[in-house]
Amino acid sequence: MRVRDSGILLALFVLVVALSLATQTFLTQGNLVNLLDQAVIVGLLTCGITLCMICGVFDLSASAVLAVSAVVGVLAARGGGVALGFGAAVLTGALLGALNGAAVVLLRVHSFIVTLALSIVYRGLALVITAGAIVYPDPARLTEFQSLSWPTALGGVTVPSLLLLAVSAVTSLVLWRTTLGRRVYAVGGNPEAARLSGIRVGPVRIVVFTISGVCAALAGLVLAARGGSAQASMGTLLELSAIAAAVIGGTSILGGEGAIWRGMIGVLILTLIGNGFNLLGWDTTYRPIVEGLLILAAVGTDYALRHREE
Amino acid sequence: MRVRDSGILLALFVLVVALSLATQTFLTQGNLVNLLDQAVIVGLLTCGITLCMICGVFDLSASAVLAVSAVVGVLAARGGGVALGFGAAVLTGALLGALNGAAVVLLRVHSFIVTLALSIVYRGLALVITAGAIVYPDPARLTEFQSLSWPTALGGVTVPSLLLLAVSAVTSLVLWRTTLGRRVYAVGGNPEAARLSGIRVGPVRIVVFTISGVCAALAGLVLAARGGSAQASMGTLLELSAIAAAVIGGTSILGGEGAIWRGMIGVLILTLIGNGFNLLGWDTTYRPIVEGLLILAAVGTDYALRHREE
Amino acid sequence: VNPNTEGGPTAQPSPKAQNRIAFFGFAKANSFTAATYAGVEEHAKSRGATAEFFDPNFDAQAQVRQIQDAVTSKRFDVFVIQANDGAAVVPAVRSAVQAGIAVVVQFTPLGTRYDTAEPQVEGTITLIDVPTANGAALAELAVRACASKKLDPCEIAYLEGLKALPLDNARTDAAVGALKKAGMKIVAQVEGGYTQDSGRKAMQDVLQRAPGVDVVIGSSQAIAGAEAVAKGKPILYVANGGSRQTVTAVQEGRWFAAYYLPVRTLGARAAELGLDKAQGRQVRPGNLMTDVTPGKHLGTKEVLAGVTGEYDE
Amino acid sequence: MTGPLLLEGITKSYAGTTVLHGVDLRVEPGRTHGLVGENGAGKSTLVKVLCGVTTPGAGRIVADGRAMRLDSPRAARAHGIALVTQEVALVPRLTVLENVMLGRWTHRAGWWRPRADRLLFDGLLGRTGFALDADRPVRELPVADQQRVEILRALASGARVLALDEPTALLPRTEAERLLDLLGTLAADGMAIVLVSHRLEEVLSACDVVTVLRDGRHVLTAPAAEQTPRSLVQHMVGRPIEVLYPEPAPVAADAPVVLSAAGLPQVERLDVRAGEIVGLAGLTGSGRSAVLRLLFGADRRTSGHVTVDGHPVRPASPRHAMAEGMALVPESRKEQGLVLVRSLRENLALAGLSTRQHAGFVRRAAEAREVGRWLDRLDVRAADPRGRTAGLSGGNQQKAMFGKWLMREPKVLLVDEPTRGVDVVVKVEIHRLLVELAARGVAVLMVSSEIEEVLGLSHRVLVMRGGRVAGEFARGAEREDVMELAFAGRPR
Ligand SMILES: Nc1ncnc2c1ncn2[C@@H]1O[C@H](COP(=O)(O)OP(=O)(O)OP(=O)(O)O)[C@@H](O)[C@H]1O
Ligand SMILES: Nc1ncnc2c1ncn2[C@@H]1O[C@H](COP(=O)(O)OP(=O)(O)OP(=O)(O)O)[C@@H](O)[C@H]1O
Ligand SMILES: [Mg+2]
Ligand SMILES: [Mg+2]
Repeated sequence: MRVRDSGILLALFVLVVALSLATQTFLTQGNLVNLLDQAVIVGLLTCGITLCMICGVFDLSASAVLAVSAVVGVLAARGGGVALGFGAAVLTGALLGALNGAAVVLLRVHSFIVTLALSIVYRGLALVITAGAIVYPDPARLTEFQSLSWPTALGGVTVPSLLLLAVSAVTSLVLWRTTLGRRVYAVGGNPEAARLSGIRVGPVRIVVFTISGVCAALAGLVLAARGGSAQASMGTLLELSAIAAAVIGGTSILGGEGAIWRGMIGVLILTLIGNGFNLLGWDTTYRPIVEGLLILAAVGTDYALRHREE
Repeated sequence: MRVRDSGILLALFVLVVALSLATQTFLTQGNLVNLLDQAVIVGLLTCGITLCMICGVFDLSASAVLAVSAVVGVLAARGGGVALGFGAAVLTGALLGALNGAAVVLLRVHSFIVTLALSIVYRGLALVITAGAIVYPDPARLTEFQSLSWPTALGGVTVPSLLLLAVSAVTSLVLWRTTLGRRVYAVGGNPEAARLSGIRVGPVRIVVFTISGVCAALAGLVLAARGGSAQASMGTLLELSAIAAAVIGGTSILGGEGAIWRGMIGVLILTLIGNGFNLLGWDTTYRPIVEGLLILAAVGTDYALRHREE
Repeated sequence: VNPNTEGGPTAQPSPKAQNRIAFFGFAKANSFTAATYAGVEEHAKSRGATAEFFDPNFDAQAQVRQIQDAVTSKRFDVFVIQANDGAAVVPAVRSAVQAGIAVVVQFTPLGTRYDTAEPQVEGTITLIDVPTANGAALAELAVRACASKKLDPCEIAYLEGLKALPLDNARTDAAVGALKKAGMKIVAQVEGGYTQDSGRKAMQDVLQRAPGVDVVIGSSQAIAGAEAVAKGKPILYVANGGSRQTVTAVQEGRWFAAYYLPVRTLGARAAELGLDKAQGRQVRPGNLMTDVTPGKHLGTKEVLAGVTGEYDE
Repeated sequence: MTGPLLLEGITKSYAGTTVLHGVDLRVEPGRTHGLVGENGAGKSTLVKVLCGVTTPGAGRIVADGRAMRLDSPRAARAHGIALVTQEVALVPRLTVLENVMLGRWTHRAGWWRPRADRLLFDGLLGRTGFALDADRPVRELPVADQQRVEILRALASGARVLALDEPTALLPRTEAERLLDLLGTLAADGMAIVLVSHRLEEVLSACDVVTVLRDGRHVLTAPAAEQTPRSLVQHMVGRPIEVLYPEPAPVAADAPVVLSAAGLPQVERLDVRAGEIVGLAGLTGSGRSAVLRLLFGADRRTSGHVTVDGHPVRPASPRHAMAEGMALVPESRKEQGLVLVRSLRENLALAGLSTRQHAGFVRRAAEAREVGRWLDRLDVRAADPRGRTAGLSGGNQQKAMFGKWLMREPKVLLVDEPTRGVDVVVKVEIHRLLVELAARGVAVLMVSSEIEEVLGLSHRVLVMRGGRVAGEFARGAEREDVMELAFAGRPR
């Protein structure tokens, strides 16, 4: 990573310094732990969605997959124990993700519309499974189920926060260090050149959608564990925040370029803006205006720095 | 338009025939008038958004512009009469649209994120203007204000429906018959080639955003006239439906390709699916599933037909 | 052509063999709505009528279309409407009234005023919870909470619904106004939303800013999220909503009080009003939800003794 | 503007590297000015400055004694300066007609008048002798036709100064000659022309004046009549260099047939033996690229049979062809060859990822070593092999494509336009490379629009016409005979 690539880090840094100076509470351990915890859901989705965007596809179904997975996870936990529930949720996410990928590859329609249509289908599926009601794990197992959302001995950092760190580390590793990662970048950068280099473009796309599905399922589990329940309308539209986070970080929506860490910076910036407003006690009526302008400033700075000399 | 381009028309046709056979109410004048009236809001937004997409940019702020324009329109109508209100709304839409365009051009960040950030700002603006409350026109002028949403003598077809017809005709004409339209296609198809040919890419983008802003303002006026009031949360996320409609019709999200009529077909298909479900009295629980699958089928057919020979 | 001036109902209500109810809820995936519908359906069945759920999934425009289409399809005699956007559905509701359908406005006001239960569209019947009254009641409960522990000053955090919704803002203004009038100290006023996750985030930030907060008011979902964050703190919670979980929390003393409404019963009551009107009986046009089980809405532990909530959350 | 156009002290840097150091150029009406230099010498950058595509860091452009502000192509157009870029810059989905008229549609008060445009277009076709279908989307055209569209567009703009950046790189000799004749006519009418080309003979015959750039510096400006290809090369490279085609080693009589195809739509039977270079000649659109793509599985093969060393090659995808030892260096670097947003290293490694991995992880050290070796061997010049490939000059990109495939040590090498847009030095290197590969037993099948290249390097030449192989020549065939076969049945 070159210095001029890090305009977005600068933006984050400025925000952190500003908040540290403006409030006494920002730099407390409690607040930092909270911040991390607040970033988890969108953060997990952003990992998967960044991967998809680098590969040149959109996953607009992430939050719907989240809902279905969470619902399935809770129901399975009721039937066969918490471990089974977690497993079933992740499996559901992977399956729906793979289905997304297969539909994009087979229909050859742009992923934008395919995943949008499928997201409608998945939400409908969640509705049918739950019959519109909220589903809970077995009360006897509720505590065990909810343990996924607890703080750990590591200074109170929560399990979801650790999960996000792990997922972002793994996906980063996949992108930077594995042949799959190389394929993802190549397919996103120039699918025809990738194909002519012997890369199976379709399967690579299916894999990234599957990973995105798994990330969504994990986010769903965290949400379900926090609330102790799941329902069809969970997490609606979170994929938009995730895409915004990825783009704010500097991942190109044209594919072939980007990184997980960029998405994480984007998520942090979004979380910080909300946190700052609440800590400062400013009138929240003005929050959207400030939030939007800060996002613009952040991406503007990043762009200007990265393209200064071109 | 070549025959193989019209896969989406086929999809629409199938849907119409199926609904005519399955219900007695579908082909009644009342229902058709309603259908058209229902298509208006998304339809108006789709006109502007199609133009933007052809030009290679996204307008994710359309529904926020709608809200601000409607609010400004209502307030201006209160102060200085209905005509002034309508004028103020359209002007607001044009201004905000131009602002979108200017921000995209100047920041040189992808329009996706710029307009997303600005949409947050605009919603915030609407919130600040209205102080979070509903705003109404002067009761004495309410009837006049609402006349924008009435049926006309033309078989009960409503004013908004005629407005949509007019706007789609005008935007189609602009695209097909003017040099501006040619520029829009050129800029969307390959901005670098357009620039090398002496086309001012920036101004063309600003113009399409402005048109999209005006379309959004008109949609906002129709919504405000129907409800007799305006508020900051009006029409949330309608731009997603509009983008979906444009893409379903066959406008490419990569730019340089598409047509207004395609977007209108997309809007009709979306409206028909909902209408069909309501008329048939099917259990709406299954509606999202069927709706998603129908969209997939429509775009899949369209794609398969258009690319059969390649 | 002004459709509003075309006189009253064009069709007169006629007693039919079987009355049919169309229920337009917020969203099927919303347990509050689902419980309301269960009440509607139950009552319909008891009177030999049928009920059908139209699911707009929180989309205000989709709901408008559904109401229009239901009018067109001529399949219904009664509409029970929970409006996602009270202003937007007005024209569609008007056409329903003109088509002779008995329209019952349920829970949220239909129209633009949030401080009255009087029907804002002529010919409709309301059975609603007036938002400003709701806000005032929440404030009242908070004041009682402070008094219960003799807290003075009493630090109150108000978790708003959604800042973008005028209805929520009307409620917030009423609540905050009443709290201020009662001399309470509001230490935080943030958007808490209607999910546990949003409530959780809001509460985390509230605690950073005002660690000594005594009373927290918010939607029952937001309070559930808030409670999980503030584990172990002696905070008095006032929840807006009367789900099974909420009622239990109040009964167990975890939460101080809830604004309780018997949701399912209210669904049944709406169906009753609608069917009565459709069958030509005289019906009072403006009805308050809080009058159905008088006094219960100020749901402290004593008041809610023996009550079970009527929906899950 | 009536007098000469002067570029004075033009300096330009990209990301800290200076690519033009105070270059002067004098462009005169009525003359054709040749601009030559190695890949990366700065030719394109210089013409881009002239045409307002990029703004120089220092220096100015003067006409009629006044400095002009050329900060956009639009401004340059307003001064009557037009450019045909090196990489085709067209709007792929628009038709030929619209691309030609791009930005200067005939209109009345903003209303487009397509009929008037068509008349203008037909007039241009008449002037140039190009045969193009006005209504076809340009993305369906072969690259050479796309280049023609670019030329027409520049002409349509009515420019008085016309810069062409390698306009003939993709045109077969005959058509290139016709274009050069046209340029001569335009110059005679008073137009000022700047021609960038790697074909030195062409530059010398068509131009009045030649300027040589080396490493971003002006080296020489002299009347073309005083120069020879040899002298130009010496100025370009700074040392004398041999520009003759290397003689391919004779194929052993018993050399085995490596690539064998039968029953393809284009050719009944095609055999390439180990060590043999077979050239495919033909006109644009005669279907040469299609043969290579079919053999490689880039297009799905529905009939026929292909074997490598006797093993059948499944027709479905490039993967199967690669597994049997085939490699394809495609004709378009930008569209088919390289992932321009990724680094040089990633691009070279792309076709052989699975050979340098451990449990799915890239063996980065091995990769860096191997890629480094090939970069050295092919003399690919890049500031940083981890930088974007897009920033490299054309010649270096071309060599990178070769590197990608040679790293796999293929048995069969299919090459499409191997020296498209590369300078003389690289060209000679690539020729040597092909001959050397053949000498080591690789079977080479080569497509080139440069007939000399085909004749000079191949053991055998197949001539294609109208999508089919029309005949075959042994080494030593006359250029005229080959051309005659390629053109047979078409007016020449
Ligand atoms: N956009 C860019 N960003 C960074 N470097 C660039 C860019 N464009 C050109 N360069 C560099 O500038 C130098 C000159 O490039 P230029 O394209 O002018 O060479 P050229 O003489 O036209 O070469 P060729 O014969 O290959 O076309 C090269 O080293 C190239 O890598
Ligand atoms: N993408 C495409 N769509 C439609 N037609 C095409 C396409 N690509 C090639 N063709 C046509 O197929 C025929 C064979 O093209 P091919 O590229 O094989 O010819 P070529 O001899 O290699 O020409 P070139 O000089 O352009 O490389 C030509 O008539 C061409 O116009
Ligand atoms: Mg060049
Ligand atoms: Mg070719």
